Amino acid sequence: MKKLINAVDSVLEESLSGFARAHSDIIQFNQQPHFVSRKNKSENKVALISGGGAGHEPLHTGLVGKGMLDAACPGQVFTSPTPDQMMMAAQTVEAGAGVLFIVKNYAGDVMNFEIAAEMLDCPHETVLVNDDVSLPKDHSTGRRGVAGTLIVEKIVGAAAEAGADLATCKKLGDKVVNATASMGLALTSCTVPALGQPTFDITDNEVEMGVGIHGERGREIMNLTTADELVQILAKAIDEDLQPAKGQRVLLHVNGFGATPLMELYLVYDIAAHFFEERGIEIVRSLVGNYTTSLDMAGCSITLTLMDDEMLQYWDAPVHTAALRWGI
Amino acid sequence: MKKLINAVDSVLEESLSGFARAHSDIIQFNQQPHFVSRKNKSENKVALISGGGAGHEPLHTGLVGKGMLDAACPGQVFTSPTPDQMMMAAQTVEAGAGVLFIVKNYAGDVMNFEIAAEMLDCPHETVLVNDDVSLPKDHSTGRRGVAGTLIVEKIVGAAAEAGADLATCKKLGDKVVNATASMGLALTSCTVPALGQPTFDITDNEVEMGVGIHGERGREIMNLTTADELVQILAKAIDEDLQPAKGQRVLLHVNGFGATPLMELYLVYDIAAHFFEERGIEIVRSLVGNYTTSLDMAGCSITLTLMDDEMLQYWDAPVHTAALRWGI
Amino acid sequence: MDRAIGDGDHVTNLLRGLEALTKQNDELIQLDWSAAFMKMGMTLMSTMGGASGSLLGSMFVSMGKAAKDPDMDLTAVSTIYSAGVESIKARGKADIGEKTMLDTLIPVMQSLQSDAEQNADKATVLSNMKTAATQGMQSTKDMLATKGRASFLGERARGHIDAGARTSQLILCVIADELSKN
Amino acid sequence: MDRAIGDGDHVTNLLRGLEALTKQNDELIQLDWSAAFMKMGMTLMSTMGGASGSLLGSMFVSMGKAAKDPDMDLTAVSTIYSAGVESIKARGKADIGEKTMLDTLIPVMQSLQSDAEQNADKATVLSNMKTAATQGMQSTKDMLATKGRASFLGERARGHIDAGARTSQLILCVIADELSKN
Ligand SMILES: Nc1ncnc2c1ncn2[C@@H]1O[C@H](COP(=O)(O)OP(=O)(O)O)[C@@H](O)[C@H]1O
Ligand SMILES: Nc1ncnc2c1ncn2[C@@H]1O[C@H](COP(=O)(O)OP(=O)(O)O)[C@@H](O)[C@H]1O
Ligand SMILES: [Mg+2]
Ligand SMILES: [Mg+2]
Ligand SMILES: [Mg+2]
Ligand SMILES: [Mg+2]
Repeated sequence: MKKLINAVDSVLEESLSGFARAHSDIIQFNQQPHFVSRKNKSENKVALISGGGAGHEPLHTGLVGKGMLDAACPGQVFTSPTPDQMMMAAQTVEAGAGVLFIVKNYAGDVMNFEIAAEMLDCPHETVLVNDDVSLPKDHSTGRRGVAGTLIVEKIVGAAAEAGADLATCKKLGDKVVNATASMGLALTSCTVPALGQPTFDITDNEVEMGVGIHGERGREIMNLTTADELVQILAKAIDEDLQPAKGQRVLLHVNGFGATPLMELYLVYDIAAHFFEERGIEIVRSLVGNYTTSLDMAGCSITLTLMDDEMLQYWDAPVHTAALRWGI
Repeated sequence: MKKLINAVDSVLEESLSGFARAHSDIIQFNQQPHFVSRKNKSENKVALISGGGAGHEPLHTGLVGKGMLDAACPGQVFTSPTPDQMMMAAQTVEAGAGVLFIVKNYAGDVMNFEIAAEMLDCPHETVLVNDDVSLPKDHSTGRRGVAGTLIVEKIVGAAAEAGADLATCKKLGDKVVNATASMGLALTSCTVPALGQPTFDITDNEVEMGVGIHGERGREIMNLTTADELVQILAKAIDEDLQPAKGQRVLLHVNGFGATPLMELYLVYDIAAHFFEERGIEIVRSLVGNYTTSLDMAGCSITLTLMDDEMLQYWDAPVHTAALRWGI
Repeated sequence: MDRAIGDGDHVTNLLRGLEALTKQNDELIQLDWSAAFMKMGMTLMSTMGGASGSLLGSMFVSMGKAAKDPDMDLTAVSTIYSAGVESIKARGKADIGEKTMLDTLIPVMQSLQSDAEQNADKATVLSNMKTAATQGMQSTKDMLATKGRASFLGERARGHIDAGARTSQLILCVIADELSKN
Repeated sequence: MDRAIGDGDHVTNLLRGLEALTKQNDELIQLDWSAAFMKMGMTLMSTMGGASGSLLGSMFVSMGKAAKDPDMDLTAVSTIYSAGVESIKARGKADIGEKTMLDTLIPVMQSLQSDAEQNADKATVLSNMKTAATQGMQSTKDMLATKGRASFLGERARGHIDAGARTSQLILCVIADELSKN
């Protein structure tokens, strides 16, 4: 394992400390239990809280700030955070309008957030993100939440900032989830510090197709082929799932898993954009970069969100976080 | 070689095409010869042009836009662009106030920009960036230009946007260069598509210390040790070179080379920030992320810029590019 | 251990939890069964994380709630343990046969319940418990997973023992071995 | 070829340039020496990129400027070639002994110049040219680099032949072999 770290046990702590220092203008970091929250609390705003295992940076800590999350609870690497983190975060950022939890659909995340929610004595709702179409809709645990989470957080974050109440935020969150589909592939595994070796083995001419974001294996192993062919598989799965109508406006998000250079991500974007435009779909917004990562995994995912006027307006609204910023 | 590409020969073309599509709101892409330029030309503004081999994305194409570059000329991967690119870019973006070339100090870049400049018949100046302190100041070709380039482009870009004339921009550029020092290390090599294999071999417990950004070997091979020790070496070299006074305000930039996750970069930031703060230096601005990359190389560099009021004001000025955006 | 069909963190999560418990050893010894289970549950819940953290945390909290009697006979142990297992089933919306820790925990629950009814002697109870745990653990090998991360792998999960089932079996066997010593 | 001490793109750059020249073959044949060199220079300059692109581009442009005479005797060739090499020295601010292509190109220049003075026969000229190129190329092996990317490596560059010196030698030897055929 080759990593810029001091010790396996202190990676998370030291990294969060650096994050807190580098962005002390917009966030603050609570040491015990761990959570990152917005520096300037606005009264009477629905408080948005997300979280999950670390190792997906900038998700979620890098998305805390004006117009997006109020707090993020990072667990250990790829390990769901614990209920006390969400409880404390909620108590800190709740501002009289209730709490909205945005949870990626994984057993661990769901259960830990659930326990926190049960103990909370203010109004709260949960939006469950399950955008990964590599799994069938009727999968026994439901589909995983992956790169679409950022889009949910941005759009609902803007609504909360604009004064939407808890029920409205919850409804909007569910709408975005239903309008969003993602699928990813991996060229390499990632190496979890505590494990010290790649999570899975993969040969030089194999691709893991339909992967999640925790270094777990994908739906199937395929032969490494051209970007054209690989991206078509992702795009087709998304297209079949969302079945966008001709003329439908969409947001196209090409996400890198951490070790794939922008050069390749833009090449992937080109293929995906071409695919959807050929079907008469109108790409009105784009986001290309490493946003929902799996440590040092090479690979990418494609996310499509069917946009309407409301969602577009909230997507465009000002945001000021470590990883996403415009209009401010 | 595991990459999301179609063919070695078309990577650059297809990637630029995707970039152009994804950011068509702010840039346009000229196919023959290659250059990316700002969509909205403002009259009577010094035109800033940079360029260099591709593979460092988001540098430089991702830094074209309001408040920063007017054009960027990407060469083949790690290969200096050709003079006709800079000539055509200059003719396209020149707006009555002359052209400022921002050139990283590499023989190929310097000579190709030089040839372009000689052929140009409008007023022009060149700022040569040579911030890499892994080489001695009196090195026979001068020091390399690395991650500090972004800082030069941001600050001078804001000055040009604010109406500074060519001589002022040139002088400011030189001032930023003199106030900036960088040094980097690599944990892995990168793989240039045309080469199909890593540029250098490195074992699991080696670090290349003092690397440039083209996958070339560094100053020396060291044993892989803790992040603390490695970052100290980088920080010390920078500190000795710039010799900042106590109370000096600085911008601290931790740059990833493409395959190093944010988790590690923030950990590196923590160590570096601690190092400089202990010496009484005041970190007033920070930038952490993969900005000046070497394709899929793992590793990082640290850049320090000694800031004054003028530089701070220009750093904070609005910018709207693909990779750097605030205030707009 | 969950590298093959999980995300590779299960053992680390568990060790982090056990380490935290070890640190509280002196405190825990002072408490009655109910309070001790409660505290252990809260500690596991707030140190482990992951699916197993919430599940084992819930298990011990529920065991604490069920442990009203200071007297710990076999029936009491069986009742308390069953309450713990039921809380995992409820929290995880899972049951036997889904390739999870429940495939170890439920057979042990059944073994304890029937041994309590039959008033079996200690050696028999402990031996039955180990057999149930080990068979249960092994049964996960050929299962398709329908809960937890392994469920994402479909057929690819077959042939691997579930990490949670394996660690539960290990812990239960260690407990049985310890109890058989005195 | 410049993988060991450069950034590994030199051969690719050169091939891209040569391919572009090959495409213009029909056009180039129509031109006089001066115009042909000029055009070749511009083509190399705008297709190769890198240090070698600007240098070889400059070389051919300068050779075009120097090739005024349609008559190509040895003296003319030597003069034209020398003008090309001088332009590389000027553009690259480099000279012999810096571990660059100049370590091949300059010895060949000297060999041509002295053979032109002595009015050597064709076979001698070509053989001297090959020897000079090859010895020059080989001399880079033990040099420290003071120009180009290899200069960043300090002592680590020693023991490796410079890529530009090697390709220049190859090209010059191929030219010599071709010329000796007719
Ligand atoms: N819904 C569930 N019900 C019961 N047990 C579960 C459930 N989901 C996961 N598990 C158990 O948890 C184990 C994984 O724990 P761990 O690795 O700590 O969590 P995570 O899956 O979040 O990484 C699995 O091996 C399985 O035994
Ligand atoms: N200043 C210089 N003068 C003469 N030759 C040089 C100079 N700099 C580099 N070279 C030659 O160029 C070669 C490298 O060419 P190439 O790989 O195409 O360019 P780059 O160094 O930009 O990657 C070197 O091997 C060396 O022979
Ligand atoms: Mg986990
Ligand atoms: Mg090069
Ligand atoms: Mg796990
Ligand atoms: Mg080279």
